[in-house]
Amino acid sequence: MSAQTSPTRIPDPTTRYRRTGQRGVNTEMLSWMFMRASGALLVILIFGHLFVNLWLGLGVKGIDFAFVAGKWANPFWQVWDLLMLWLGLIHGGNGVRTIINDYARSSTPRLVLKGLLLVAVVVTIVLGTLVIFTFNPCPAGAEPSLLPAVCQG
Amino acid sequence: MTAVAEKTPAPEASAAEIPSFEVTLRINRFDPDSGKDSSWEDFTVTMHGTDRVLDALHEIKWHLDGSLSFRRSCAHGVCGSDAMRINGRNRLACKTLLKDLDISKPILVEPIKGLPVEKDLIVDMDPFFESYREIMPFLVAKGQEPSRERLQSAEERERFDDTTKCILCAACTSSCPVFWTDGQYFGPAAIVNAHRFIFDSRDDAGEQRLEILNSKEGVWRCRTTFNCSEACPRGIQVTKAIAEVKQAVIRGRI
Amino acid sequence: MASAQSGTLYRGREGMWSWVAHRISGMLIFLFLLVHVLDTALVRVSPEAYNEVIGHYKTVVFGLGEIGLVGAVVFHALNGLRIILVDFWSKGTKHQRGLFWGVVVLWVVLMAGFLPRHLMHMFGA
Amino acid sequence: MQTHDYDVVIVGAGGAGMRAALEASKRARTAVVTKLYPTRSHTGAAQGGMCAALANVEEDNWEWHTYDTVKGGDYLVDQDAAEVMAKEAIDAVLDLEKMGLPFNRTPEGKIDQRRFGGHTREHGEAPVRRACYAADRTGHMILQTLYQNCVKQQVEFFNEYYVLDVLMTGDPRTDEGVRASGVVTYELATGEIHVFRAKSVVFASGGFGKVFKTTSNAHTLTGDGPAMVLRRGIPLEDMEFFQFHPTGLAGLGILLSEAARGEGAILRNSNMERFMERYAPTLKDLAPRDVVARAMANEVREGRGCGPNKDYVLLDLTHLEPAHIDAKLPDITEFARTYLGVEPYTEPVPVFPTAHYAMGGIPTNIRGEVLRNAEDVIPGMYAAGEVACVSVHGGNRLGTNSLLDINVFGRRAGIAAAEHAATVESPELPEGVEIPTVELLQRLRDRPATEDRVADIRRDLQETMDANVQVFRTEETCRKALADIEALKKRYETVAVQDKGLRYNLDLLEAVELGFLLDLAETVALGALYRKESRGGHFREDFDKRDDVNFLHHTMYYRTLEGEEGAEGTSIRLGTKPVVITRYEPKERTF
Ligand SMILES: Cc1cc2nc3c(=O)[nH]c(=O)nc-3n(C[C@H](O)[C@H](O)[C@H](O)COP(=O)(O)OP(=O)(O)OC[C@H]3O[C@@H](n4cnc5c(N)ncnc54)[C@H](O)[C@@H]3O)c2cc1C
Ligand code: HEM
Ligand code: SF4
Ligand code: F3S
Ligand code: FES
Repeated sequence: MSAQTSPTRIPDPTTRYRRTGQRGVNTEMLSWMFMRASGALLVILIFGHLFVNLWLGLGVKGIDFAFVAGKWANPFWQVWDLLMLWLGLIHGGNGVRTIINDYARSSTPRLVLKGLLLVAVVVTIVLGTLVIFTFNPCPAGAEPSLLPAVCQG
Repeated sequence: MTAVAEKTPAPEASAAEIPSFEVTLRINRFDPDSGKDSSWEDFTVTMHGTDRVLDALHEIKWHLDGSLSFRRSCAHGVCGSDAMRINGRNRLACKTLLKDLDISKPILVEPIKGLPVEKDLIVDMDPFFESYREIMPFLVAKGQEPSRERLQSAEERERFDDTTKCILCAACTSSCPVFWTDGQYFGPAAIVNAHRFIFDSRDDAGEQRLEILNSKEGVWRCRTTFNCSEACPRGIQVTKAIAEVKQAVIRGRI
Repeated sequence: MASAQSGTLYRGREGMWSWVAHRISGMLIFLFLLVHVLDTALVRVSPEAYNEVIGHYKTVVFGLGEIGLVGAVVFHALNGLRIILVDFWSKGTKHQRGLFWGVVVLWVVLMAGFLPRHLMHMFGA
Repeated sequence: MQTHDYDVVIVGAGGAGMRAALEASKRARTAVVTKLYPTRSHTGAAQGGMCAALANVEEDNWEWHTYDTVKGGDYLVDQDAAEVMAKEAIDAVLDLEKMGLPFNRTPEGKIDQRRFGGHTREHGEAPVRRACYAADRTGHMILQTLYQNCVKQQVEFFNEYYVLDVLMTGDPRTDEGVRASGVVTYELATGEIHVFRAKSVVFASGGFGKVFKTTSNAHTLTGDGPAMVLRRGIPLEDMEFFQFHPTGLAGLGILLSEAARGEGAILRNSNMERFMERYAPTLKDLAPRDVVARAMANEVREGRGCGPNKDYVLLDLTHLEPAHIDAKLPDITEFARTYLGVEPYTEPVPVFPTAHYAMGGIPTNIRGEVLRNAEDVIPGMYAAGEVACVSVHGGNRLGTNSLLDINVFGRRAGIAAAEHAATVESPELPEGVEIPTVELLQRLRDRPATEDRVADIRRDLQETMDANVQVFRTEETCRKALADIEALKKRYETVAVQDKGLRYNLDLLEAVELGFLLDLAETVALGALYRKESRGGHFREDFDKRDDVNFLHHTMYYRTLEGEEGAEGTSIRLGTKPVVITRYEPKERTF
């Protein structure tokens, strides 16, 4: 190392450190912030979701097509579930990314796993979003007893 | 192998006639030249009241098996040579009194985790010091050098007092689960030493250090598992220091 | 090449174990969420299809699994809040251990509230 | 074997070594060779402070500091050196501050100062606040700060390399033209031998407290430096002067800094009497260390010791505010808690003198150049720090003067070594310079297994030294020690090491270190026998007065030449060197 440092002149030590090459906002920091922000929001979303679905009314026994359709007839619940879907999956996906980074030591499995993760997250988000928005609570030809009350109107 | 040795009475310490007792150390031995993986070996020695794990290791090395290798120097917790895993936790052997351990069972002694083991309890410290060097662990003061000392109020001095205590023993870094799986992580000790300068009112390179620690292998890897804080033999609030660095990065960036 | 791999588990304390639990619970919820979105997507196929799949949720096995899931979510959520406090509250690091036990207590309380009702729903009328 | 070529090689990376490295590496190609990672050096254990007449909190000047140093050293101090040190102290402290050392501060933001034993105003009138400090880990902060600056300057370190031999172009006892040419080292990780060729060699390898049993010194302070130069024909100086620090934790030797007394702690005997009032009416508990240590030993001897065996006295901090103790003395109170289970807020701490500091060592002049006799230097050979004898500490070092010494003379030696290197060609290194070292190691490795152990010989050595040449010495005890050492040397001739491997063979190195310890112990006992007076840290019960007529000189120890006869059947010839006296004529010490 001393080959390039001439003995009598010591280079400015602060110029040696360029490991990051990154200035300003950094994805790791954003991801860290996001985990916390989304986590805080998810508490409300998920607890609300669990409360309505598992606590009120008949609990898990009461969940059926009619129940879901009834909820999504209301834009409030549409937005609620949409947010939960996006935040939950991105939060969870990002969390699993960290886990993969931690345990997959060599780069090939790391890439493969992260690829799989990305596909799973994207597919699930797209699918879920489509379902929420293109959902028809009163599909034609369905057995009427299975449909929510709104369809009778 | 089990071996037993008698020890001549230890230096008389303060209290009354000190009772002696038998204690077994189960040590994780490793010699790369043997071609064998590491294995456990038991040693039973007779020790006394105020003896520490280091004294027991010495007793073994001096009277039972000279090939047992470990680092040590000061023997009172200030030089940072002898961090090791004792009963599953990182401690300094010279600061761990035998009487504070459960001696009815063998005491497990292993090298610290996450750094390459060189022999027995000795690990390669180079990766550790490499990370330390990368956070610019020195004062960088711009501007005219004053003729007398730089002034600093007692409060400003107090701001980073805790992190000046670090003896670079690596007990923290090698207790960190993130570091075990990702040796690229700077690790708590490097962050502690960055903290010591970032919060020094005389220093002008805080920005740059924050930038270094804002990298992929920087502070964001810390998952607040607190192993480091529990392990630090100097009682440094390591996780707190890391949290303060995180806050500083956020405040400086947004 | 010989290696020095064998060794004991590190004996961490509240901080480390809560992290382990947080990680496991997060992973669990994530996997469940993937499945959950898929099954909910069946509402787009037909009410019958959805009802049939969701019917499984009403069996005892799933009912018990649901308890585990809710337990995991509640722990992950509470501990997530603890982590946020540790990160952003200046005294958070000092009280992390207390916060952890707070999480445990709250978890027990919430689960104690949820369990009877859930079991009632499951086995009740 | 590998060879390396440098301008300057520094042996040791404690305070002195790294301070020298900071200077030398700016001026010449420099390597620091150290048997420990730099931050493990024992400088880090120093607690109390580093003194300089900054006058930040009260009136002070370097002349008073010089006077205290000379008087504290019982007039054996070379006064030119003491003047240099006291004058340069101020810049030494300021330099460290600029390098980043976090000193404690006054309300105005200046470096704070506190009292320390033997430091006075107006030539002994009253204690003065002269010690600059960083809580009770001043040495730790100095060591860290110097290491940090070495990182900044990209100083080249060879960590865990043991220097085992010093190379010169001739024999310093007989060759006028002798000069330094390098060192032979042993790499701990691999067992490989590395020869360093160098134009200048700086010894900064610290003390040798491990010749004693109860000591504040690290396991690694085995005096390798002085012993190996002695074997090569370089003299040693004043080895009989060893400082016993009054307040070691009883039975363990772990140091409780004098800063405790500086902050108001009081020594008490079994009657809870503040006995120092009898021995030193003015300075009381803050009298120089030799005086306090002897007073303590005397209390115990006269039956006023405490504890079941009446073998220690008490250091009382209970009248101090816990908050004050926490702010000023956090570490040492923790030592008492951890190692003795005593709570210093409420209980007095058991203490007894502990072997602490070697005043003697490798003789140098004020530029750090090593002497080969009372006058001539060995070009290219330097020493600084505890390993050296400049002599600024004379018969007894004042507290806080050592951290000062390592900075002032470390710096001077570093500069001188680099400047010397710039003026000379690289020395010749003949083939086979490593052979004596290789053979030494080989012998220890190859010997057939024995019943005897290195550790047992070392323990016996330390016990005889503690029993015979500690605080109190007599002709009889010194002879006893010499005879014991002689016998131990015999045993050492046949002892074998168990570990025959190459990697991290500390078993082997402990054996080598024991050889060094035996040689040094012999010089200590021999010097103690020959100095028939009491001065500073050397106290002869059979000659309990200072004798300026016969003994106002330094003692020099020379390894005998082939066929030459040594003193008392040893292979040491004793000589003298005059004391440099400039402004303070010797007078009786009272405190
Ligand atoms: C407990 C304690 C408290 C003290 N408190 C104070 C105080 O408050 N104020 C004060 O002024 N003084 C104090 N002192 C004294 C002072 O700390 C020491 O005298 C001083 O630090 C010595 O520094 P050094 O650089 O000479 O040696 P050290 O710091 O001991 O360094 C020696 C170096 O030499 C290396 N070395 C040794 N042998 C070899 C070899 N064979 N090959 C290669 N390298 C080798 C070691 O690796 C080490 O790096 C105290 C001492 C002790 C023990
Ligand atoms: C209910 C509210 C939630 C909160 C408050 C929350 C909070 C957090 C926080 C703060 C982290 C970051 C931990 C760290 O950086 O150390 C995190 C990690 C994680 N979360 Fe959540 N989370 C919640 C819901 C979820 C959900 C629904 C999922 C799954 C889809 C999930 C999966 C994960 C995963 C996999 C991690 C990574 C764990 C790790 O790195 O060890 N979380 N959570
Ligand atoms: S922070 Fe504590 S545990 Fe970590 S290296 Fe420093 S002293 Fe050791
Ligand atoms: S152990 Fe590791 S995860 Fe953070 S709190 Fe300490 S650095
Ligand atoms: S030997 Fe120095 S810290 Fe334990």
